[in-house]
Amino acid sequence: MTASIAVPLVAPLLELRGVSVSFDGFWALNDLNLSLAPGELRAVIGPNGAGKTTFLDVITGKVRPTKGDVVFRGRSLLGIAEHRIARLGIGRKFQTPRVYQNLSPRRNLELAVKGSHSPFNLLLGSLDSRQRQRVQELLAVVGLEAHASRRAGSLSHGQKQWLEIAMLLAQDPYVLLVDEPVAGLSEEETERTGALLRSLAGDHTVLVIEHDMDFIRELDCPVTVLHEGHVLCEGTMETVQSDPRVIEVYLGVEDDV
Amino acid sequence: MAKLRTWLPWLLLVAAALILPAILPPFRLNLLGRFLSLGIVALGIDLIWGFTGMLSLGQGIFFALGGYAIGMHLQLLSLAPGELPEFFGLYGVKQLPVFWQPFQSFVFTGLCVWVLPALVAGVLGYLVFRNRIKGVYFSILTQAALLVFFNFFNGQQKLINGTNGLKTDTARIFGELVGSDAMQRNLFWLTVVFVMAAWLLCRWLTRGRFGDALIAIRDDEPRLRFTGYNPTAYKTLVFAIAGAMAGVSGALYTVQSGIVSPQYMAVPFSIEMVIWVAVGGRGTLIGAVLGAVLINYAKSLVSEQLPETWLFIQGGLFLLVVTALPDGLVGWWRQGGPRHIKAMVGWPALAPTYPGLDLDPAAQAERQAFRSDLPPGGAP
Amino acid sequence: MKSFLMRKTTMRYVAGATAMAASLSLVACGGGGEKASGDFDGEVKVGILHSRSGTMAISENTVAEAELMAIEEINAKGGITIDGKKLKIVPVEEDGASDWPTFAEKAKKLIDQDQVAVVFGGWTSASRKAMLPVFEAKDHFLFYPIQYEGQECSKNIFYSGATPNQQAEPAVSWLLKNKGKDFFLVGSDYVYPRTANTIMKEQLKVEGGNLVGEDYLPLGNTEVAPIIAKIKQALPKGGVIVNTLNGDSNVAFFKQMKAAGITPANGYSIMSFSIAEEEVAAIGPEYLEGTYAAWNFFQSLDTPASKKFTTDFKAKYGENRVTNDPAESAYNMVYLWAAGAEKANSVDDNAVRKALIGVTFDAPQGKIEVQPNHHTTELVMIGEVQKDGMFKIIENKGVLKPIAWNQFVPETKGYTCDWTQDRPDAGKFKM
Amino acid sequence: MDLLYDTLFNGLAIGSVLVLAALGLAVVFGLMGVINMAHGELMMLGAYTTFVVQNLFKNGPLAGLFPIYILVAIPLAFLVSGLAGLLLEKTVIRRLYGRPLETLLATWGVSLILQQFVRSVSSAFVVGLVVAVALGLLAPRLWPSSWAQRRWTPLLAVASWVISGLIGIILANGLGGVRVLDQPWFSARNLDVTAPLWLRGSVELGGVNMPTARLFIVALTAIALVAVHWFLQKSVWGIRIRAVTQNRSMSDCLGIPTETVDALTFLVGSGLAGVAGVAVTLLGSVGPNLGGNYIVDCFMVVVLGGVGKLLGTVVAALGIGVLSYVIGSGSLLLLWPAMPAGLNELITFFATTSMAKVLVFALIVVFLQFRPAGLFPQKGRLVEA
Repeated sequence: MTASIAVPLVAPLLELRGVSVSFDGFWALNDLNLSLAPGELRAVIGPNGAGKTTFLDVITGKVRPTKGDVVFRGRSLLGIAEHRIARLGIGRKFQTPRVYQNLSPRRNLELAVKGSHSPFNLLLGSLDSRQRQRVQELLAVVGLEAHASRRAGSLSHGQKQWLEIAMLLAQDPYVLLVDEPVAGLSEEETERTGALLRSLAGDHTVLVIEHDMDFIRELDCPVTVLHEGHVLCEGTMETVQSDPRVIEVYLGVEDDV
Repeated sequence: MAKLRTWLPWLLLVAAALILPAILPPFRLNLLGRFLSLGIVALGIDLIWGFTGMLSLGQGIFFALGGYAIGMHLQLLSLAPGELPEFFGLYGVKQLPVFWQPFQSFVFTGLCVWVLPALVAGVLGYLVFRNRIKGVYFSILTQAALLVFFNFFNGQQKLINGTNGLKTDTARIFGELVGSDAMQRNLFWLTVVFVMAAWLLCRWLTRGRFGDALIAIRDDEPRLRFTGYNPTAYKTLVFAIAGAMAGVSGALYTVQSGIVSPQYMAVPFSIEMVIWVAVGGRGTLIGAVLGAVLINYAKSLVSEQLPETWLFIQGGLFLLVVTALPDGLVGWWRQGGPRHIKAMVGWPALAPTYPGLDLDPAAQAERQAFRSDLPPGGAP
Repeated sequence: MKSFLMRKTTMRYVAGATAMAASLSLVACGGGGEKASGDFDGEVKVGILHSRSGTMAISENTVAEAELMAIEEINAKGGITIDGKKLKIVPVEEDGASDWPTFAEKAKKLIDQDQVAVVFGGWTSASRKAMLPVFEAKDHFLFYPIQYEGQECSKNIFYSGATPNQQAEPAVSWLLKNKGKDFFLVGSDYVYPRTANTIMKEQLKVEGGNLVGEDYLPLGNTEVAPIIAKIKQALPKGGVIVNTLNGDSNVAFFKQMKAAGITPANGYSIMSFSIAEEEVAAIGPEYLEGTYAAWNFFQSLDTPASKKFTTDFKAKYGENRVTNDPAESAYNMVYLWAAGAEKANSVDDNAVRKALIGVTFDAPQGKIEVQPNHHTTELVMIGEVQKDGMFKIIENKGVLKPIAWNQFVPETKGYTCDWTQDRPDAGKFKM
Repeated sequence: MDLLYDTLFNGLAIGSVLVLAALGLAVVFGLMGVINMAHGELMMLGAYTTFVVQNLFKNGPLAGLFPIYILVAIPLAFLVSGLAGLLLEKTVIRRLYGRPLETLLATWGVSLILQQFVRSVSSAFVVGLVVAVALGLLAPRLWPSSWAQRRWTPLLAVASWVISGLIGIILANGLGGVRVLDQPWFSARNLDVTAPLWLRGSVELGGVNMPTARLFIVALTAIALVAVHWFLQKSVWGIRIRAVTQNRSMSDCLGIPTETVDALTFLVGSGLAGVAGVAVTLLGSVGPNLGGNYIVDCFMVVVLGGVGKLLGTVVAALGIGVLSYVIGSGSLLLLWPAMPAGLNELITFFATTSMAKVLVFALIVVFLQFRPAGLFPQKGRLVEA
């Protein structure tokens, strides 16, 4: 009873083909297949230990799959270093906000903004007006203009989350991998984050991992459920929520049933 | 006003460089020159540790390499054609080893002093960073590398005169004895120039986006990697720069000390370098130079008076700086340390946060009562 | 409130740490100064530059103590007399901290800052080599007390310790004659052992010995299992082992040799050049009993002068202390300098250096004389370690003249040194 | 065959010393992530304890028991070094958890102080020190309670410590005038620690001559390994220690006293250093530099072995032992006499103990290029990239 998703006619932007990852005999991912179309917004949910973070690790090159392949825009990402994958256009936001604590938000963004990232370029070149403008825009988008020169470490949790999202945008990637963007945010902030992510879809492909079901419902997008390292089911929030297997893995089922 | 504040330290420095040679006796001036030259290696350590977060315990390698390069050049310089440095003769070496040949050229040596250490640092760094070895592993590995070099240099009499090292005091530059007072004064000025240049270089490196990238590596390297940066390239580059600075520092130190020996690669010396930076204040640049000069001067003075106590003092300094002054003297100063002390003795007076409440006699009486309720011994 | 408390605990900690460091340091220094006595017409400063801290302090403290004792004795007899004026010798002590470049720094300080008339100092060859350029560049004057590898003859240094021909070479000849032809050489990995072994290898070639192996330990290394295996391989049935190890490695060497059965009882003759009475006590006589050493002075030397030296030393520094060759040599050089100054009737370093050649002194070992090559004549003896940690003198080679440039090593064969000659290459020229 | 036997035994002999010396370091580093540069000095304390015990048994009523003094020294050294380690943890390391580089520097400072301490310590010194510390600790109790929370209280604390320090110094200097009190206990000299007779000889085993001291150390190492393994895997506190290592906050929530666990771990690691200190008195010198002679080797063993597994430590130490023996003794030449000339020269070049050390260290650095996390790395997602 696989939920049916309208298969896009265009070729997928990012595709995981039969990916498996083993840590010392424990299979964190098990024959995982997933594909993202250009401009798609996709949510991934799953109980703890379902392999969500490992799944991001595999795409971004941090973990090399034991089996299977990851294909991005027609080329395999296997064996490519993390920073090269990032340069190809895959950006990642971490579970806990990770910004450079000792730099100001502006400088955080200036590091992330798209352009050459070679040491010599950073030393000898400077930001052009377009890049500068982009940084200013992004500061406005995430509402950090007033705090642009503070130490990022002194920002609030929500501000850090947004700063990190802004850094992701500054990279201007094809794919945004967003790991728990609303953890620890207030209701209002959550709402704004949801709106932001929705607005990004279309120009970018966005993949959101989240525990907050209300938030995902708000995103109003296809949902993929991971369980024990493979895709349990895919579909809209409603179909997924009514799927007995999903209920089973989330709520547990008594043995004798 | 702000202009003056920026320029004042420089004016003071230039003034000091001009006045000190006139008023200090040659020996003290020579000491100051040597310690200033150590400031350059300290600046390099500040760059890699203070900004990039890599604690190298092996800077002595690059320091000594710079020293050996200039040392051999000076040995060769003061020889008649066809002659060999004396020590070769004692170990039965009849011909100048090939790798020493180019050191007859001043230009080559001048390059070698910083290029060679930079290359060694670059290669070593690349191998280590490529494998993402960092933190304490990096520290231990650099220490192991240091020990490899130390033992090797100590054991190779025929090539580099082993434990004895190379002497420079009796060599001549432009007919002037290197060890003479006049030449040492020139070397002092040269050192001042190099320290300033090194400081400017570090400042240039750390002020812009490059410096931000270094700090980003220190604070969150994986994050930077996922932003599309290759930290290995940055770390290798900055480690090589620090190596080059160590080499220049070693060369200046050597000509002012009169000798370069494997002792420069001794394990404790390289750790001491780190503590100069820690005491001065890491991540502050000027603190590194300050720390190098202050601690070495203190060491020199203490060892003249109470040699046995130096280890206690040095050990105590390590503990003190690490536990209580993590940002060093300069950091403490910049964070308003002196103000805190002043505030403790009641100057300026404590401003009431809520005057209406705090100055209310009833509230004060209550506070007084609360205080006397505390158990003897006070603070929990 | 919270941050205030935290700051306070930090401050307390700071205070505590500071105070502890300060108190530890000051407690450590203890002691007091010496009081001036007698009436003098003036003073002359001399430098004493040894490691008072670090790894070498163990050995160098004794040497510095012997020098201070000699100075005190001379002062007690009215100091040195120059131009009819009695001058008190005032020692200025500096710490070389077991770090060779520091020796150079402190030598500069003694010359420039304290303006001493002469510096008594050094132990390791590396420390001497570090100081040498300083003394040459400043044309000043160093007295060096330790037996060393030779191959040096500086105008600015006087050497009161043995050259190889006054210690190693006679010992090797004696071993060849009495103990066997198969030699294994063990040393620390630095200059003295390397050079001394080079000389001995040449000597073995000339005198019909047989080198079966050599090995070097890094300084401070205490793992000697590979060396022992090599010795067993090379000398399965006994033979001669010449040991030029220095410092800590000696303890490990002898303890593990004993355990492996490489002992005099099993046919191994072990000769050491860096082990004197003090080291025997530190290693433990039970590990060393029956091994040999060659020196110019032993505490057990049975002459009145020797006995008096030992008695005075013990009276001054404690009954449990022992005297040894380096201490005696250090003691001698102070007297030699004083005699040289009185002969020159000046404390100017150039004048004293000229006058010193030919000066004699009735040392604890017997009469010694400064030679034109700035080294002194020495009594050469071979001793065997006894149960009580003293040496039994088993061979007396008599007084030998020093040879600076070694005559076994091809590179220096035929060269000599004579500072009485007026020639630019007086330090090293073909005979 | 004989040669192989010989190599194995010597490698084992060298390696077991390294295992013993590095064991405590591996425990502390593996479980707490703390780099203890003073580990060597804790070994030194163990060796000095052995010296004191030996002197007690040399003369007097206990002289008859001299042959077994070393068995008394082992638990005592464990205690002395362990307590010194505990003090170190409580005063310094506690403040630095999670800052490994700072810990490294601070413990290096401690190592310098300990080195000079054994050189300088005399009765007068100890009296002064104890008085100064006692006064410093007591001072706050002598103040009126109203002084406890003033703005200047921190300065008062500083002043009281400075004054008690000065009192200690004056006292020590005064007492230093008395010769008996001024006599350093150990001085900077190397101390003579004589092994009992049965540990000075050797036994024949299968045609190979084996020093009993080496066999003793091998046995001691084996016992220590078994004991540590048992402690960590089976004992209640061992399980708590491992729980804290894996998840500190969860352990905290479950009521495990994490602070006590830290202290205990450090005590055990330091105590093991003390035991190693006893062992090395059988082989080498006992002096203030003892620690420095071992510390870098120990770190090499830990890094090569990989963190957190005792097996890694053992394999790494034995590997280093065999390798340095094979290279340093030039056995390869004997094994393969017809070696090509170039290779032959190369091997001869490194066939001194000194150059062997250079080569072994260089090889370790090269090896880490292929296995950056050591021989037995921790695997899984927990490991930070």
